[in-house]
Amino acid sequence: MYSEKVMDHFMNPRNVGEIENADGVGQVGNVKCGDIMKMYLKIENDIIVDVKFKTFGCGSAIATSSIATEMIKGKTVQDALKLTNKAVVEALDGLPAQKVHCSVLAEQAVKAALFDYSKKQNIVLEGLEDFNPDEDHHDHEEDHE
Amino acid sequence: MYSEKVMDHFMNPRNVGEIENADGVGQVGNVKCGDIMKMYLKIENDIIVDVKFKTFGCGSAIATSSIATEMIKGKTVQDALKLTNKAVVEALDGLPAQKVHCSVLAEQAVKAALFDYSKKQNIVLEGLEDFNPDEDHHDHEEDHE
Amino acid sequence: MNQRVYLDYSATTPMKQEVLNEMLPYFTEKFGNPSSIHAYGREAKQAVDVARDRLAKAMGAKQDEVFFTGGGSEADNWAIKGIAYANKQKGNHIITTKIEHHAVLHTCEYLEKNGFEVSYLDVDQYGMIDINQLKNAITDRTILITLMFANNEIGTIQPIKEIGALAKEKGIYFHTDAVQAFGNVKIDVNDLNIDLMSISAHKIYGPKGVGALYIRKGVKINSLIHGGAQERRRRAGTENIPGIVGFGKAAELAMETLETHISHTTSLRDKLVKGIMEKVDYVRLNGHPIHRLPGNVNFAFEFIEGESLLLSLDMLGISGSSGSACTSGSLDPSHVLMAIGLSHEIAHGSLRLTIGDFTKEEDIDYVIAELPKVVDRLRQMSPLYEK
Amino acid sequence: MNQRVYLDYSATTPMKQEVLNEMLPYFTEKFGNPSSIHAYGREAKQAVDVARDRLAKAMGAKQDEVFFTGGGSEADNWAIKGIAYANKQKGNHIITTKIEHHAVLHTCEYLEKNGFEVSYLDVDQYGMIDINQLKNAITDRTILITLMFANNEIGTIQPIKEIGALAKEKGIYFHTDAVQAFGNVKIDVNDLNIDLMSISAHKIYGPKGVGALYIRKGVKINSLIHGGAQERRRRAGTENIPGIVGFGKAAELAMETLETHISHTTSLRDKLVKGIMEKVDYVRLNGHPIHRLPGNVNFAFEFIEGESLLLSLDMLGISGSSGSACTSGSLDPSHVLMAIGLSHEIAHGSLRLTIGDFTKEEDIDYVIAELPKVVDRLRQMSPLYEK
Ligand SMILES: Cc1ncc(COP(=O)(O)O)c(C=O)c1O
Ligand SMILES: Cc1ncc(COP(=O)(O)O)c(C=O)c1O
Ligand code: FES
Ligand code: FES
Repeated sequence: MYSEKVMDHFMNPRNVGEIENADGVGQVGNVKCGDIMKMYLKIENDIIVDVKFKTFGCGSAIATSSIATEMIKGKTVQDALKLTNKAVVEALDGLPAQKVHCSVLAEQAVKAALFDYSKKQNIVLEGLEDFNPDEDHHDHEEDHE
Repeated sequence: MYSEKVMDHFMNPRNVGEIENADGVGQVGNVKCGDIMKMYLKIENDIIVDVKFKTFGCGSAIATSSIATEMIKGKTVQDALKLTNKAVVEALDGLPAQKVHCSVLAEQAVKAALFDYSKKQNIVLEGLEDFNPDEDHHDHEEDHE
Repeated sequence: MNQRVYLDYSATTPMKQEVLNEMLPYFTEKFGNPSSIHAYGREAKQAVDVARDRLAKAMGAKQDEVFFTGGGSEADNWAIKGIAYANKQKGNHIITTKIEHHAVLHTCEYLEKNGFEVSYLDVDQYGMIDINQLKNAITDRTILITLMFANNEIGTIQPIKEIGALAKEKGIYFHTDAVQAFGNVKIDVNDLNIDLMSISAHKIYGPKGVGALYIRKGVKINSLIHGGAQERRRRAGTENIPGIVGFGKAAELAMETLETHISHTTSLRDKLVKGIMEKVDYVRLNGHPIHRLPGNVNFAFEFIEGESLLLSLDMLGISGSSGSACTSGSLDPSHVLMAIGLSHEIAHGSLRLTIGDFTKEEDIDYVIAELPKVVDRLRQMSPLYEK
Repeated sequence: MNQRVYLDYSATTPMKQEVLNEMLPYFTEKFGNPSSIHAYGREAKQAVDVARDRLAKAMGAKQDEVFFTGGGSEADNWAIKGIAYANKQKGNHIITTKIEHHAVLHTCEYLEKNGFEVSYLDVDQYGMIDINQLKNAITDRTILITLMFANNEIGTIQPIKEIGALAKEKGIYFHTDAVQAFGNVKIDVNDLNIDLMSISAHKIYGPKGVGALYIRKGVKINSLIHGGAQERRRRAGTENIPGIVGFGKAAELAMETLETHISHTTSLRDKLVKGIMEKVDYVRLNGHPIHRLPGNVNFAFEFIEGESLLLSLDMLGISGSSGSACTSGSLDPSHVLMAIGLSHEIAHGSLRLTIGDFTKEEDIDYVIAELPKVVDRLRQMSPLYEK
């Protein structure tokens, strides 16, 4: 059901771990839904020089976290903010329909970490003005008949 | 579904045909139900010296007519009157449950022919006092749910 | 018994070897449950997807409009009860015919006991409905027209396209029981405006115990079997993988060979009809002379009864049926033969011989040689026959 | 992937070769429809009779109390809806549990939308019902107790005999979903006072798409699938002959080998539980320690999530499941694990490994060697795990 790319990122996730004294840390998801993503950023001169993650969640949650860290590493904060879940899905060669929301979680984890960075830096980042790190972006949209 | 005995009597029915100037003729069943049995008796000195039948009906109807003729040939009228459908079924090594009524038809055909004989002779036969040759003995007892 | 001539293809067909070959791996090796996410499960799921795709292609549907069931009867029950209960706030009136298969008729009768009203359309002497009677039967409470594509006993094919167009115009769901038609007639659900269609694998050289219901996207329908999330949450139960695989293959084969199948069965059918009509008197062909299934022959022989005819043929190795297979164990004359206006005694003397891909010309020759003798023998025994 | 270790026998089983061998002739040679009276039909009918007899023997029932269906889900739907609608003048109350299979739960929910009232009994931390709670739930409107024999996820076996006796005493119909228990536990429907029982072939090394419903003589029940006169007029549809033949053989084999089957699966189960509990911390065994299915293991690993566990095991060739197979495609934590009181995150980390006749000791050794590494790797990635 998963693409090879997903399975590769799931089995060999990039950038697993934590960053001590990270410049931004974001956590999204909730235990009740069975998914939590935590993202750590090291930012120097507006450039994301290092990124790590820890994820409790399904295979797709782990794979999206992994690829998301690859996609923002070395990028500017502004470029990282442009990361969409759609781009994440494409980079993984697609996700099953009921797993697309996991990619939303990855996008939100990056945003949450950047939001934390902006608060620490006391700056306002374009696009994060209305960001609410506690919002539940995890909608399982069950349609039991 | 039929015993070998039934199939034998069905494929090689004994005493098929008509008797001209028969001493007793009986017909039972009705076309609507898909079965008619007609029985012809030649009776001399109270003995059934010849019997023939014609049947429009299922395999079991033909087999029961056939064996019934065998069972009464050479018998006295009184003995023939004792023929029961149960004896017919037993003589055929059994019939499927939904086909037992065909044997009732055979018993009734014999009785109807004897009744006709008694009327022609102007005698009363014991056991046929209440016989009604036009009664419908053919009950398909469907139990559609 | 020297020869075995099977002429009961409408009751069921032997499975084709190609079908069995595709099924075989799924019993003991690729035995996974498609709901499982591991390798065995994925392999099974893929097999179901392939089969669904083949069926969709065979009827011009989209993949996600095809739902597998445990047979044609389940599909009929699901379609009719599912539509009835899901749309009962719109209306409680259903239109069907007097010649439907029992899977439709008894389901309609059940609904009648539960607050629905059902109109049973008449048919003419050939088994054809009257489109005007159908039009007049429609009320503003009508929610469903369920009308069989081709009849299983007499083979008559209804004007489905006209009916579909009418149903569409009136905004009424149209279900057709195509169990006998599928694989014998070209069917495109869009061209014919069919909203729901029942089919069954064992009538097209596939396995028994598998069917499908086509449900047009957007149709409002309840489930019949509740439970797991299989079949997009609409039909619960672990999928019959080998059965579904076999159904897919059978449907694919049927489409690939449709033309030769039709010409083969039609020519043998016509030969059989001609041969018997020439040699036997007091016989008629039931059903429509032209609009009929390619392999269907249904004779009514006067003065004799169907079961004794069948038994006699069986002793000669010829397998036929009188009325529908489901009811040949029953003692009532067929409701279809009564609906086309046959008298009881003639209905009782009916014989259905249905031809299929494995029927050979010599089989037909054999029947033409033997059947008249059997008819004659039984007539000699019949009190109704005066020579 | 060097090894393939299938540990998902509760989802479905591979068919046994003996079963396939008995089925094979019925696809292409003995392909008749049992409703036909000719030789092909009689041959098919006889095959169904033999299978029915085998099943009846396997559960201590009479032949005419066994009805074939298209699977376990259909049997559950039939039993529950059939009893509900046939007895609604007596009452509209049904008692079941919170841990039933969805085929029972969703059917009950459907009935709730249609005028019936359903009580869902709690279970304790081991998945056991409380017989006193059951007693108290009974009202004079109660018409049915439907309570599963053994749970498909955690393997807990209920006190069926006590429940049967209580139902009998109160004059209430007792249905049990024995899909998981049949073939793993000795069952005698008379001894246990069971009125209706659902079983399914593909859980006992038989074919998919065949099940059966035991209906005690005299029980008042409606049909679910209307139509032809098959199954003594109670379940319409051309019989799945090869499937039914296979089910019969599988049931016979299951009874013949019941003791060795139980001892084989129990010993491997106990070895697996012991091996993992010794090597992994923060793990618990879900389900009852004693009253559980012989082949069922269900672990809850803290700090990790089930799907990633399954996927990782699958990469090692190990096929397991998290929760029931039917819902492992779903994203919700299992209703059974919630009912035994697990928190969401622990429920999410559950893994079911179910053992069967083809499981070898070395398979278990392999799992004991690999599973702890997988758990550890995923925990290292988990934000919830603090070493
Ligand atoms: C306890 C239980 N009941 C019912 C079912 C449904 O059976 P089937 O898959 O044959 O429809 C299953 C298995 O899926 C089960 O485990
Ligand atoms: C017209 C028609 N509808 C429905 C059915 C029922 O299909 P199945 O036997 O697969 O349940 C049949 C055949 O038996 C049929 O001929
Ligand atoms: S994040 Fe993957 S299932 Fe919710
Ligand atoms: S006499 Fe045989 S079926 Fe009626």
